[in-house]
Amino acid sequence: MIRIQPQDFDPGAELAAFSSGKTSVGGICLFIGLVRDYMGHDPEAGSEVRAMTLEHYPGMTERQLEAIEAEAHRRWPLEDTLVIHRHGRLEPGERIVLVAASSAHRDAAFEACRFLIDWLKTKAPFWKIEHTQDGDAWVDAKDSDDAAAARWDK
Amino acid sequence: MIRIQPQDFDPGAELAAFSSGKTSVGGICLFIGLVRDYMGHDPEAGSEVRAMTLEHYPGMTERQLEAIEAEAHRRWPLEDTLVIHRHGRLEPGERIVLVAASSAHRDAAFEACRFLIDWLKTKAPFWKIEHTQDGDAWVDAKDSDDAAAARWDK
Amino acid sequence: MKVLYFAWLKAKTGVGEETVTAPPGIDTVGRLIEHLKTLSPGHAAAFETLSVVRVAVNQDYGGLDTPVKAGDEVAFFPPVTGG
Amino acid sequence: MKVLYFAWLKAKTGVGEETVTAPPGIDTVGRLIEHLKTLSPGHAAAFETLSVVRVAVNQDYGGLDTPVKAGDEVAFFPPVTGG
Repeated sequence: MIRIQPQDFDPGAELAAFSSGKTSVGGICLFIGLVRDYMGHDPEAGSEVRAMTLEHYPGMTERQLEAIEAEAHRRWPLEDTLVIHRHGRLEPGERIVLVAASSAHRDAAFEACRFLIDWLKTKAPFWKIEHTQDGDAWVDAKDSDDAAAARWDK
Repeated sequence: MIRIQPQDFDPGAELAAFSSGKTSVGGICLFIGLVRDYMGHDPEAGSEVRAMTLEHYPGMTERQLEAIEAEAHRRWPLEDTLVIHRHGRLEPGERIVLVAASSAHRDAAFEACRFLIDWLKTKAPFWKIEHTQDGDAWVDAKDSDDAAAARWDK
Repeated sequence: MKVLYFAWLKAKTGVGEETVTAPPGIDTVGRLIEHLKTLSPGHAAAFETLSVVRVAVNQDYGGLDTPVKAGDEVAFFPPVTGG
Repeated sequence: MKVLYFAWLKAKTGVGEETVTAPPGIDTVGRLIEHLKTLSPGHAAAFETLSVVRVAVNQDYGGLDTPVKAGDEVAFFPPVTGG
């Protein structure tokens, strides 16, 4: 399932609904991405991020995420998948994204969950602008994200 | 943190407590293992599992899990880790284990989470006995678990 | 056709969405970009460095050679940074 | 020393925990096993196939050559199957 929304979500409630009553599921892997309070990779070097705003492309976002989800089901024997992604203004510590995959086997759950977030990061049309004391700055795409997604090319 | 207990846990409450108020955390990876209702890898071939009982070695379990957790922190830049493992009688669909890792970066969170469950599966002294209509049977260790753990040897 | 701009391409062009009636012969993304660059200095600036511009035609990723025609939805944006 | 058995080793020996006063010269896990096998037919059966028996001395994994001495806690069990 795909959900794009400005409001926060309750990971516990999502997880409970995701795993309930499936006696063929052996494992659930879940990833939550959060807003950090500094720019870039180095907390010492990066300016303090006071908030960020996530813009997206309504319509294409759903279309791309559904394609990513379908690809995960094609590659692994999954019971279920879930992607929730927020947009709008977010402050440090807030949840941005949740991805989850369940399967009879833990390797499939782990692999699919990581695949979902890796592909989402390079294919889903979201853009972050960070608000710092020095002004607003669009976040640059990271080579490490391209490399992470490229792991799954085949 | 390590917890060994017979009672169930609330993954939502655990997750909320695990992630609360850390603005330096970029990602949380969480895995939950559940009791399946069939023996082995093939739902068609495996006898129906009505319940299982998990025996453990009190004292050594905590000691080994603490060592596994310390090793994860040595290998990756983690904010926090959590391992909860139940023992006693469990029915299909019930939660057995939760492992979680949080980090500034998602790769570290994913890798550490998978490392924790892989090592736990081959080093933590738990043994499963499955209760089926044909009687009780101790679960054999899986070569695939040894292979999964061996990935982390270095 | 409908042309959309996101993130800093929206800031540079000054528009989020515009209806463009392309002259005859505008049948690929590359040719459409050449036309769009003539619309305003902001448009020209937005398309100055094409290596950092991504395009989607009818909500699927495309490239400079992707065909476009009247009625299409064409979106321009920087590399994505969600998740 | 204190000797513990888990899972099917407990079922075969018929005991979960026993205090063993080993004869002189029992200074390794391997020699301890030879002694334990003499305690009962169940003990002998439990140690019949050593390839499926794991050992921990004072709660750390060991092998046949691991030293043991009076006061140690020695545990025997099958390969683990938790998680």
